[in-house]
Amino acid sequence: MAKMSIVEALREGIREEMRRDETVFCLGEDIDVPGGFGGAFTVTLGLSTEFGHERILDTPISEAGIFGAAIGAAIAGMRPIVDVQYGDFLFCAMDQICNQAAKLTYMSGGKLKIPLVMRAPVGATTRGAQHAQSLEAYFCHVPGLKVIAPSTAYDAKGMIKAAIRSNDPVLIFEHKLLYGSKGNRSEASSLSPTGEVPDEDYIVPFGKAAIRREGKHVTIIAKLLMVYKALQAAEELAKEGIEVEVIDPRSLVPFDEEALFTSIAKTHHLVIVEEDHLGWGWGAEIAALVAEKAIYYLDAPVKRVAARDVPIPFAPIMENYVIPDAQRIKAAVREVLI
Amino acid sequence: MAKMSIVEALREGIREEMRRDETVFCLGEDIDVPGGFGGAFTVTLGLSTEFGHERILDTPISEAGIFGAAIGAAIAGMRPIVDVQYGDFLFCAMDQICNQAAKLTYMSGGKLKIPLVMRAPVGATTRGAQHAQSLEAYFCHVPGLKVIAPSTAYDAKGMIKAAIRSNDPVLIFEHKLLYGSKGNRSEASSLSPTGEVPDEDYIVPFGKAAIRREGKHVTIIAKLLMVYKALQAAEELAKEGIEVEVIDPRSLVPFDEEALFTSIAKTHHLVIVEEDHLGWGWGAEIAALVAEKAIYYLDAPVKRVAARDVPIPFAPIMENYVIPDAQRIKAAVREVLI
Amino acid sequence: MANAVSMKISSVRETGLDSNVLGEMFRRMLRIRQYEDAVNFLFLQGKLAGTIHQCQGQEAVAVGSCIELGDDDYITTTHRPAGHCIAKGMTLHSMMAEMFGKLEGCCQGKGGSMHLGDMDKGVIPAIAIVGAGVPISSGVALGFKMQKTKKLAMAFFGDGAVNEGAFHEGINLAVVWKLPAIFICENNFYGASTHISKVIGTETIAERTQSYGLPVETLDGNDVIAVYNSVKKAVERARNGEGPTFIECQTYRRTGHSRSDPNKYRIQEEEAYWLSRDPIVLFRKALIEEKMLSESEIVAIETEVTKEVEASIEYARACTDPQPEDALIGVYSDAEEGN
Amino acid sequence: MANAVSMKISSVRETGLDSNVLGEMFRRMLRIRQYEDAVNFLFLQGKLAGTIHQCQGQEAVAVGSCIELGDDDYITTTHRPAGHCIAKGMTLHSMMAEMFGKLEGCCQGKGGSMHLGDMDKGVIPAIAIVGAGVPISSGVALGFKMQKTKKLAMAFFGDGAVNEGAFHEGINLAVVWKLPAIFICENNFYGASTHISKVIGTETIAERTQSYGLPVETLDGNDVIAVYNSVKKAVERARNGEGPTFIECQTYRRTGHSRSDPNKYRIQEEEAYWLSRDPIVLFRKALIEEKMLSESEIVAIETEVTKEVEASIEYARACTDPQPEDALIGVYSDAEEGN
Ligand SMILES: Cc1ncc(C[n+]2csc(CCOP(=O)(O)OP(=O)(O)O)c2C)c(N)n1
Ligand SMILES: Cc1ncc(C[n+]2csc(CCOP(=O)(O)OP(=O)(O)O)c2C)c(N)n1
Ligand SMILES: [Mg+2]
Ligand SMILES: [Mg+2]
Repeated sequence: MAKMSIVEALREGIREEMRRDETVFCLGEDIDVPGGFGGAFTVTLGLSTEFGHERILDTPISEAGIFGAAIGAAIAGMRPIVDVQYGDFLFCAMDQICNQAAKLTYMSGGKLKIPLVMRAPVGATTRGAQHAQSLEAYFCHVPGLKVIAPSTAYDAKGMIKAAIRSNDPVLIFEHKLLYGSKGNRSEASSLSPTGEVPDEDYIVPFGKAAIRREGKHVTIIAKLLMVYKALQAAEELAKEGIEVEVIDPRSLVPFDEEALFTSIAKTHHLVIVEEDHLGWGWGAEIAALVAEKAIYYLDAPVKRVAARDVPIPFAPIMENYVIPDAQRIKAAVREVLI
Repeated sequence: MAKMSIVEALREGIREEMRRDETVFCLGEDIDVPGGFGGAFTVTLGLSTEFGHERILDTPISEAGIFGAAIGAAIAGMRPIVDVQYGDFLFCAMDQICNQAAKLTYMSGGKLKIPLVMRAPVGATTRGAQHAQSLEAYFCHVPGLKVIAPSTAYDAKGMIKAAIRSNDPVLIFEHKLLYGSKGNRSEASSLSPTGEVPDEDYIVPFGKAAIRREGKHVTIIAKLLMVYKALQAAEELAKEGIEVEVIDPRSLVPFDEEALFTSIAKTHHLVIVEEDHLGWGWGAEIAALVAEKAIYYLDAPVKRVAARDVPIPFAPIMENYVIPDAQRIKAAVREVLI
Repeated sequence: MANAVSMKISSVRETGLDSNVLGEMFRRMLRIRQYEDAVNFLFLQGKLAGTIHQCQGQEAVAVGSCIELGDDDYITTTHRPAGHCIAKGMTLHSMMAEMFGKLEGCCQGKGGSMHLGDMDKGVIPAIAIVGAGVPISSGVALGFKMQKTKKLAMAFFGDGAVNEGAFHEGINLAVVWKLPAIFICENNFYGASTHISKVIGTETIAERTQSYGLPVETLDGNDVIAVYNSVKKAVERARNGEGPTFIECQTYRRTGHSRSDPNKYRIQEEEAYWLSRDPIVLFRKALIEEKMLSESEIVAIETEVTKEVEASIEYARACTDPQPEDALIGVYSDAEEGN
Repeated sequence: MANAVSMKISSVRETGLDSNVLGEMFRRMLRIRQYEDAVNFLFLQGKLAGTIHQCQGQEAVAVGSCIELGDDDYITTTHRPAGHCIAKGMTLHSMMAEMFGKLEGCCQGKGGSMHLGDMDKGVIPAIAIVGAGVPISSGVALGFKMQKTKKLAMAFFGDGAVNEGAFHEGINLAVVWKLPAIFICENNFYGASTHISKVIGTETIAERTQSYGLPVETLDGNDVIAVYNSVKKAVERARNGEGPTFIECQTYRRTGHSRSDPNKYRIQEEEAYWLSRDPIVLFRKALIEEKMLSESEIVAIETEVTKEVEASIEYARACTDPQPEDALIGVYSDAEEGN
């Protein structure tokens, strides 16, 4: 067991899989130029020392090109890990991700495998509208993709390893404020959770949610940074005697419906929290699933807490207002408990 | 009053606005090359005769380029109407649409106007996975965009005119099987609804749903082609004594919550129908809104009918299975009425 | 474009290819033509769903480019894939069954006319998003290079595709990483209804492309031998680790862009010039004139191909319709394997 | 890159510009430098949120490009916008207030360091997606051309941007539509940490770009007069309806890519060469040597700019913080107007 930050856990996960399987390689912008950053958030920092620059491949600034190249390499039998520096740039590669990676297997009649990992940092960090988005909903909606969003070091390592071994395109969302990156590229308001990570090989399979805190009065389902905001809210509410259960789906597609339904069968109240925009966001599907399949468990309407439906503003005062915090989560919990 | 197909209504709407305001112009691939197609579905056919090739501007195959150029022209004071031949190609221009068009006004502190109309044909027509998607959910999720989806000739003309006069980026989804395009570019399984369209100037403002059929037992909300499938189901169910109310939102963003809630306050049952994929689709938000704000109106869980979560297959047998039809809608209605 | 129409193509004999190979080239060109004609006929009869984008007239490009490749060299193709598929060795049976939406189709009925492909023959399911195959092809080449094989990737795309960002990004990667990639631009002078002169600022596409920093060439794409000669060098370069090559093959559609397009937007002289130079006629003539194949040998091939096409239609008709629920499988690879 | 470091720039006098204009150019270059230095200081002090991408060392490109433009010519800029904004005439007050996230900021605190802009000065809010400003700039030029004005659009972007699809698509539109557009590539040899030689296949970016079919040039971007002379011709071309021009200005960052980047990836000789050629020092020297401005006139400007920067900080600090709810306005234009 070692204590690791998420950035270390991701790096070690990649390292182990690259050792295990020589078809695994990374490509992306500035991912390990000598003297450089090791990727925008240092996930790949230093990996070229062990694996060389062929397997830690720095690219031109060409998101469509490199995602396309990753798909092609996967077709040729490799297992590429491709990244964008900020999730917002996924839009530049959108055709390759949604029309190609997600559909080629199906278009081939199920014969072509696309073992591809795509990494994308998300979350608002006072950089304005084009470096701030949480993009989960867009990609959960694309049949053919798997989408994961680890929020702990243990999951980060176990899930990226599972993603690398998957024969399908997997998009992994990483939260900028959870990395715990060090040095020049650390983030001011970062939470930097560290956690125990086993030394031996393990994977965290997709489709299984984690219960981060047990409680009996209300269920909060939250992902990425919002898991921590929800835990903070739960902590504070506990003092008032409100016992909150916090569920972290970790794997968004496939989604662990059962864990959610089991929890609300117990608590009868549901609050959905995310950093993505409210309207047509990730949480809409969760609310819809409940409305369709589990509405009788509930004693009150569901409540969503999400980023307000505006582009993310720069000024911290406004950004903080747009992005959910423990305060808003607590208010939502109180609302559903009335 | 004249009877028109949707393709004619769109064309006349564009024509009238181009006459009214010389800053309005169209750009797109093959939109009116002499001897050519008039756009993939003939919407702009013949407009260059009246307006010339400067204002009906044929472009290279460069979706990011032409959407970017349309944004730039809007910034320069024009009112561009830009289109893709198939909605699926919006992904090629995704950055320009989502990161630029939708955000520039906000990033400027509200000072920069982007009067821009984007047109995209959607729907499955046995052409396989890359020419078949319904993409509404992706774009409804982007704050800064307005999204409309007219399903009648009257609305098509009135809404495209409203879109052209809007000072914001508006994305208009048009269904391939509703155009009623003639000649070489007509579609086999097209429904081709024609409708009365006033001769005088009118607009259909955004944010107002239309009730396409009144009923008291169950509400179906459906858009585009599915409005007609829902009406067909309603017709058939009426024979069994089930009275279905069919709501067509027309305007997706802004969305007319009130019309929906009023209807379900009466019918106490809700079925949501769309051609987009189920998971994280447009309908998820509708279900979520109801789960949050109007759940007490309902006597039964909501039910969604949507495209099954697979890329759209080519073979008609499979495509028909994936895309909702009246049969599946009827089954859903019966299910919520149990 | 020459003014006096030349019916001569490059020397067949000087290629050093024997008559077996030349015969096979002829057979594949004819196979493409007859397959496409049959598909058109079936489509007009209403037997096939969707749409079709056909390549009659462009057969020399496909065959001249693919004849040197092995099954384990991969190609990407486009919305107009049939020629490349046949040239690369796919069977008419599997293609025709796909056109009919049958389970035995090369994509089990899920792909259709715009996504034909077969990995056993090194044909990635055709990519119908213009330009999008180019970076994928570079990626295949990257994979092959990392695996230290001699395999290569070839991308087919049209004149219209060169204005897509994906083309630009994809070709640049091949150059900077010196990949075993060959880019075959089928310049048929139109992207749908739009003439090339309206959409690029240079005379040829090769001129426009040379500045990426790779060898480029413009050649007569109706001359199968010219295509072959040029591609052969490109294949050598690729296999020797010398990097990518770009070849512009000027050619022409004998049909509309899709379905029943009557081509009313085309320039008459241009059309007359190109239609007079049918690549199959030219090749046939050269084979006979240079005495590589006899008239009767050629007629034998023609008869065989006609039968083959007919057989493929019969086969396809008799194939299995998918069950509706078959639509639900094949989305993910993991699921199929039970993980 | 020359081996013997030349401290000479193009003749200041031969431009025909009077000392007022030359003084204004010097003032703007200095304003950029001092503004950026102040921002860096404030950032390191923790007074500013987010990140910064600074342009110290690149002042000559911005000022040499913009000095001929009017407020109604539009520019697009990038994640590194301050130089272009100042060169185009934006006030330090409005920019500094934006950096502090204040309502009086040029974007009312919604934009931040990567989206500075002010339409009154013809600066479109900076676009921080690499390459994405290029097609937008072509679109502005298209609009201006359709309106039959003499106005033009200028796009600034880096060496790294030329590998983006958006660049490719955008520049091609300007060529085929002969738009009044000028493309200024600030080649500072690095896209973030990645050297240009790793990402394009030609020596210069001009070589890579000429094949779109437009006039291109590569010049010393630390020579403000060289930039000015070249842009002047491009402006004439644009205003005369002769179409777009591409100008590669080779220059260098005196700072890291962003925030506290220590530039450890840079080539030492290259760095030494460029850092020794500070564009402000070079211009100052030329102005004095060619007797266009006296030492004391220059010192006066320096003193004024220092005060101006200080004043902008004081101003910004005193500006109004937004209310949280201010975040909710400004998404749509129609709403604001009550339709
Ligand atoms: C990204 C994208 N834009 C537009 C289309 C619609 N479209 C299909 S084929 C075609 C023309 C392509 O021209 P070219 O590349 O020259 O190939 P050709 O059809 O001549 O073989 C167009 C515009 C598409 N499929 N994908
Ligand atoms: C589409 C996109 N990809 C990546 C980035 C991250 N990024 C920001 S600046 C930069 C380097 C840009 O290099 P260049 O264009 O040369 O401009 P410079 O920073 O040198 O001024 C990168 C990769 C981005 N902002 N947008
Ligand atoms: Mg073509
Ligand atoms: Mg640079």
